[in-house]
Amino acid sequence: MSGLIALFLVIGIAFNCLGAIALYRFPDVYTRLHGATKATTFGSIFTSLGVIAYGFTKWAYTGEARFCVLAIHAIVALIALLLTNPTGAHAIAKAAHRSGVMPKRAVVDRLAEREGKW
Amino acid sequence: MMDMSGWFMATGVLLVIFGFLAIGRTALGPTVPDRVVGLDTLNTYIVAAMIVFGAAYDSVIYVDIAIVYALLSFIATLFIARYLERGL
Amino acid sequence: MGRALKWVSFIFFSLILIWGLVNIHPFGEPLQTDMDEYFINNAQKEAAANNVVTSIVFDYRGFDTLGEATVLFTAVIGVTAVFRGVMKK
Amino acid sequence: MRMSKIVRTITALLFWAVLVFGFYIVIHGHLTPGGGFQGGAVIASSTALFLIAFSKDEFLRKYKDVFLSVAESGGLLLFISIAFLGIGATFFYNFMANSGGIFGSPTPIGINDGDLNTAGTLPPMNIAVGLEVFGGLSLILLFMFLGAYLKPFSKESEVHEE
Amino acid sequence: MTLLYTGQGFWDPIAWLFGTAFASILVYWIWSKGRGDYKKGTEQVKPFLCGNPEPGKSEIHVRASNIYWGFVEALKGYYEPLIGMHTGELSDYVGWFIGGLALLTFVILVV
Amino acid sequence: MEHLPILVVAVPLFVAFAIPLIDKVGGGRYAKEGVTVGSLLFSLIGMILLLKRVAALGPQVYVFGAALPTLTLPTGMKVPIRIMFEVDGMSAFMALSGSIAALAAAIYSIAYLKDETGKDRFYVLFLLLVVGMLGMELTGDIFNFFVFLEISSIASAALVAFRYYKAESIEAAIKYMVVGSLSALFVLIAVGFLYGKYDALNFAAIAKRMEFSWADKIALALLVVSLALKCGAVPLHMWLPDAYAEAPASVTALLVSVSQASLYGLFRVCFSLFGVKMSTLTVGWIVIIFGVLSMFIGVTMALVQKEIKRLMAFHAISQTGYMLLGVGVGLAVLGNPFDLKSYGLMAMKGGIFHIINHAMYKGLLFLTAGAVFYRAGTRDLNKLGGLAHNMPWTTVYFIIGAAAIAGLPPFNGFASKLMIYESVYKFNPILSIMAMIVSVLTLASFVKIFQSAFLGPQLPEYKDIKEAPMSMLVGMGILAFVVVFFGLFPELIVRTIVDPAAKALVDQASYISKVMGGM
Amino acid sequence: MMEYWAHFFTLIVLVVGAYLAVFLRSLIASVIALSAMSLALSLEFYLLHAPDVAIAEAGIGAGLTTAIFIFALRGIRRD
Amino acid sequence: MGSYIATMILSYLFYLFLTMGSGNIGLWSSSELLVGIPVAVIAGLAGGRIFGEYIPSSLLNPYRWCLFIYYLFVPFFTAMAKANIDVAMRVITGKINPGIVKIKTGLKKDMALTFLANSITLTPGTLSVDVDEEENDLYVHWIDVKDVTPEPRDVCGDFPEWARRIVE
Amino acid sequence: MPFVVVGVMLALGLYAILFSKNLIKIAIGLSIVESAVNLFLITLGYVKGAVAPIYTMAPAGKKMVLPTPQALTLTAIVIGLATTAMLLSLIVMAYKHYGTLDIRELRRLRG
Repeated sequence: MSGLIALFLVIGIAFNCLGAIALYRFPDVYTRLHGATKATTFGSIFTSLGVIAYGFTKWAYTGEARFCVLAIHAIVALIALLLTNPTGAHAIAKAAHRSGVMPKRAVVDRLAEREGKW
Repeated sequence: MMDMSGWFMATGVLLVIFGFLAIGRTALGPTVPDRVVGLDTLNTYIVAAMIVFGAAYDSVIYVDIAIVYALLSFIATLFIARYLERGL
Repeated sequence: MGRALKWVSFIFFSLILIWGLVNIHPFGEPLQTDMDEYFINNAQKEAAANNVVTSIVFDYRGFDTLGEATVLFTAVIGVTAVFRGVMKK
Repeated sequence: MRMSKIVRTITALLFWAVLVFGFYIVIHGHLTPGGGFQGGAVIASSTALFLIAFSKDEFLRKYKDVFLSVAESGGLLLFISIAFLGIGATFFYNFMANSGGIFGSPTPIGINDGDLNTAGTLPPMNIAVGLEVFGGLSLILLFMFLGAYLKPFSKESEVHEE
Repeated sequence: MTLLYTGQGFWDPIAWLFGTAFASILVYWIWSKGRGDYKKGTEQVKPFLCGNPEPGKSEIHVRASNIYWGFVEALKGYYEPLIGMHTGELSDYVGWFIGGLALLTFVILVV
Repeated sequence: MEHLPILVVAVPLFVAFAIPLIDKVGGGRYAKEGVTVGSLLFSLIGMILLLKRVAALGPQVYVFGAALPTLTLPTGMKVPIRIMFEVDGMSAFMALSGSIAALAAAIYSIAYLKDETGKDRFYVLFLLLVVGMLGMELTGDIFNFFVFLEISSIASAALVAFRYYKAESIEAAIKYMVVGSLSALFVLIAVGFLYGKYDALNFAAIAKRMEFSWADKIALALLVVSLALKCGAVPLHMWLPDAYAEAPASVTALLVSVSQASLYGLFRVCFSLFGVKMSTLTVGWIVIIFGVLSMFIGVTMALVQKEIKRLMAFHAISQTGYMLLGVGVGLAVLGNPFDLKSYGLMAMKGGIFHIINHAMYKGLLFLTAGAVFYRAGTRDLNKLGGLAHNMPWTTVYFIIGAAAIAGLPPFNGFASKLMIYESVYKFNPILSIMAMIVSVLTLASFVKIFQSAFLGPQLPEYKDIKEAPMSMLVGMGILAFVVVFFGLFPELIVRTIVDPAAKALVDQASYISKVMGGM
Repeated sequence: MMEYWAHFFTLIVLVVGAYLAVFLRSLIASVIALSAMSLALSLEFYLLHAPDVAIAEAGIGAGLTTAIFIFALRGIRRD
Repeated sequence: MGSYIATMILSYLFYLFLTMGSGNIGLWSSSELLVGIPVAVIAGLAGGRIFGEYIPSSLLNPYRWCLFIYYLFVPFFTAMAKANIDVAMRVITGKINPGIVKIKTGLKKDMALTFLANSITLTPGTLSVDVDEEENDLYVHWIDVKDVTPEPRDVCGDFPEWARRIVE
Repeated sequence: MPFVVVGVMLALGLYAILFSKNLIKIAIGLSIVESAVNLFLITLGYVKGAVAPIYTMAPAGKKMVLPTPQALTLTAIVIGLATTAMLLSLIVMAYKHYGTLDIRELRRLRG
């Protein structure tokens, strides 16, 4: 079991690391948001899964209620993260576009066409 | 039996280091939305780190903070986004 | 007040403060802990609360909390007093 | 003006959850981290969420400022009244702890799982403070939001008496 | 009741009041010994300024900024830096605070 | 009876919380004014009773949340763990002076604010300001002191900005707010230093454990400078004229007392918290230098002012200098029992007597300035003139106040100043002579106000203004009565309230032993 | 030892946030940096085992302070 | 009315979920169960209206929940994994060809649209930027534009289909 | 180590208050100073290898950190929020009056 948890953690770390690198590698806001949102959410899912698995396993082994609570609360936090993260990304992307930050190297921008900015 | 706290701790530390990288984007970001992206990424990292540290410290109740945090940082992001899109 | 004087006093004061803060006691090893040990040992018995911090906030130092709530109340009344023109429609 | 549809839907989905979580923090103040202030801040954040995702008219339809003001004053009055009730011994005396009634059962010494029905006056005080903080912070948000749209004062009023 | 010892001396307002009242009576007595042929409602009440017309009421009222003009003018070397100190700038207010803190912390730490 | 210390504070607080509800429910036309004045009257009477109790039984402690109000130490512990009010002669004295000023100002504001909107908020903030002031003066816990300092600071900033439609009020409030919160934060840092070293928050407990090492020195410096800023000592006084001049007059009259609460905090820190363990001569001289600078610069700046309230505000700085001087001399000789006995105590008595005198007559003067502003519509001395024709009562009150502040016999200012002159002369003659010069300059500048606002021919634009309304006259009348009474019976006042206050300040040992048991 | 590094990097984030909040030109960027600082401060409270304070800081410092700063910025916008 | 009751029940369930493991009536203690009721009522009253406004009642069907959970764990998760590997490749190679395209979703309900938008934000190469409030069309930032006027299927696979099946 | 950070943050905040010309920057500086003070108080109560002073489901056999600073900091945080809110509303109002937030222009009260 601990191997599985360790695997979860390692995967989570890898993807989180990817998100951090993506922030530096990409040229403009939208592409950075791609990297940041996807990679960090995915990575956080895995790290949280590690914690959840840890909690449930310990609960199964020791029978102490607190490990169950740990897993439950981690699930709640994970759900909150899953709901808020893409929405936040959407809000930022929309705000960026409205505030006049245009995507770099874009081949097409339908939104700007609609707003007459292209 | 299984003592994973070292693993969790290491994961948390790495997450905080990524958070440091994310705030670098806040520092560099040529435009304001870039900085907000940095902030948002930092939020995610810190929430993940809080969950992981809760397991590392073996303290159940600490995970509550991560929930509060996930919800409220979202609100802060929304505020900044609404300000930027000139809707406020 | 000249800019140079401001700079000198700022740097001087910051250095004194940092020196004082660094030397206060080693990180993580408080010098005296008798009051806090009383709280940790007796809060469950006297206030019947598991959370020692809450039992301090609302029981042992409850009056501070009243003052704190009053500060918030003051700020709210102050903000509404300063912006009292906005509701007059 | 409102934010985009997606944000509004997520707000509708999260609103009650934030509220319940705030209540959870308030009520479990004596067991888990949290308490009146933190929970009140979380509940006030839910109003902030509403205010930011929807327009201020919708907000004012939902929360009258009279309601918020009453919540604030009422919470504080409740708080100070609970403190006054202890004046048989002293102000702020925890007269309900270990008395056996509501919130009156004793806590086992040492590490335990926590029981909601303990801690005497602390849970009522938490609730009172939570109410106050919710009302107060919401009022601050509302008034600063409305105040931001104030027209600048005319030049005549700026003339200094010379 | 009223006799206040102030280190060396003492101070008694009631006695002082009696003394003042006595002095006033004395002054009034001396004043009442003067000539009594002053008549109201005649030319006598009007001021006589070498035959010039009497200035208007608002002209003889001395404005506040003129009072002590000479005093301020004489102490110009003192007043100019002093008024210059009160810039009304917020960062200067804080600057004096920090300056005072720095100086006093140093003094208290050293002495 | 033993619950008096808390009732004095908690009843106005309760009323303050209830006023928004009373306003929402409706109530009578003067409901909020009525409950405000009623609670302040309650608190004044309570203060007098408390003073009598302190005089009879020595310092009173009130422990919050303990089984008994006097149970300072839990069983088997050497430190107090709960917050407590500790009322000795000095605290009771300060709180009495504050509550008289608050009552007069509250009565005054009934008519003064007739045309303003948002009166319910005004009375709430007013009561909160009073609560903050009383709390600062009665508390025996250093963190609680900080909390009340913050209450009074935020409430007074909000009250300064109460006339939000005037740009200057907002500006003054911002300046006060920034400077005040910064200094409060430094007080908090000092609390942190003391807590980290001694693990106690009670004044007496810290004083008992005091070692006066470097951390304590830093804490002392932070506390002294921050509180000196809050009470407006030169060169940290700049916020004070702005705030005093722009606040509504009744608030200004109270702000004088609130600043004195910070002054009280300064004295409490120097005498009771550090006491003889610190180098009293150094700190005493620091306080004296603050005092002399305040006296001199305050009065010289006042001479050139053109606005009536700003001029009086600079006088407030200058008079604060007297108190600092008097008590500072006492502090400087604290370690020397012979000097203390021969002149130090007398200087302290003078300084402390001056506190209550100043609260009364400066409150009165600000109220008269407010009355002038209320009727004439301007505070500019260049425009005013000849008001004595229309406002005889205000003029009389102004004369009483001006004579008292200038130290003319037989008013109360003279008595306290005489005590300061004579005892300070023994300590250092130059200081005494400077104090006298300042007194002369004070008289000069009040002659200026009197001449340009009240004397002179009736100006055409002020032809048909009336006397101030009734409640304003009553408010001013209370303070004028107190000024005259204190002037006529100085010995009574000194013997009954000032002497215990000075003794309480000096007597650190009994302050500590009341909380910590025998020493 | 691990804990030391956790503290270390959190504090670095804290200081960087404070530095940016002070030195960035644009006010909205300063507010963003202040928010980031508040977040890092909350994590530091968490690491110092003060969960009560961490919740308060997360709720009040990060959420509501940002909100009122944003309102203030809206109030001072020149249009 | 129905939305208020639904919100209350959801609040109660959420509260119970949070306080799981507190006692011995099942997993809960009696006081928790009791206190949950007023909490749920208040939260329901406060949040019921907007909840009913934005969340369609069709979501009350438990079959849809099962579908949702299946969706979450199988198609969504695989798409997400793919997305991340895709991002990883792009981070390493730096090869991008971005643009903002418009896709017609044809969805009616706000909830479905939100569902779709959040899904495509988390899945390969796409990020929802804006939404047309009347037409329910999405403007999507596509990191690898293959076609300037794409079909929804090209951009986001069969997610619109899933959204329709689950929500509408 | 956090003590150093407290000092640095205090210095940064003071720098913002002393040398910046914009009132919002001053408010931000005040906010930073206040955060530094909160961190200072919490750091005072930290004990190495201890856990939070909450008995609910705590790990067994550990020391607990000192609870009093946490209670104090809780108070200080709320006070800080109140201060910031009050200050910011005053700043907004000042902008409505003056049309600028430069402290060099907000000085009608001087001398």
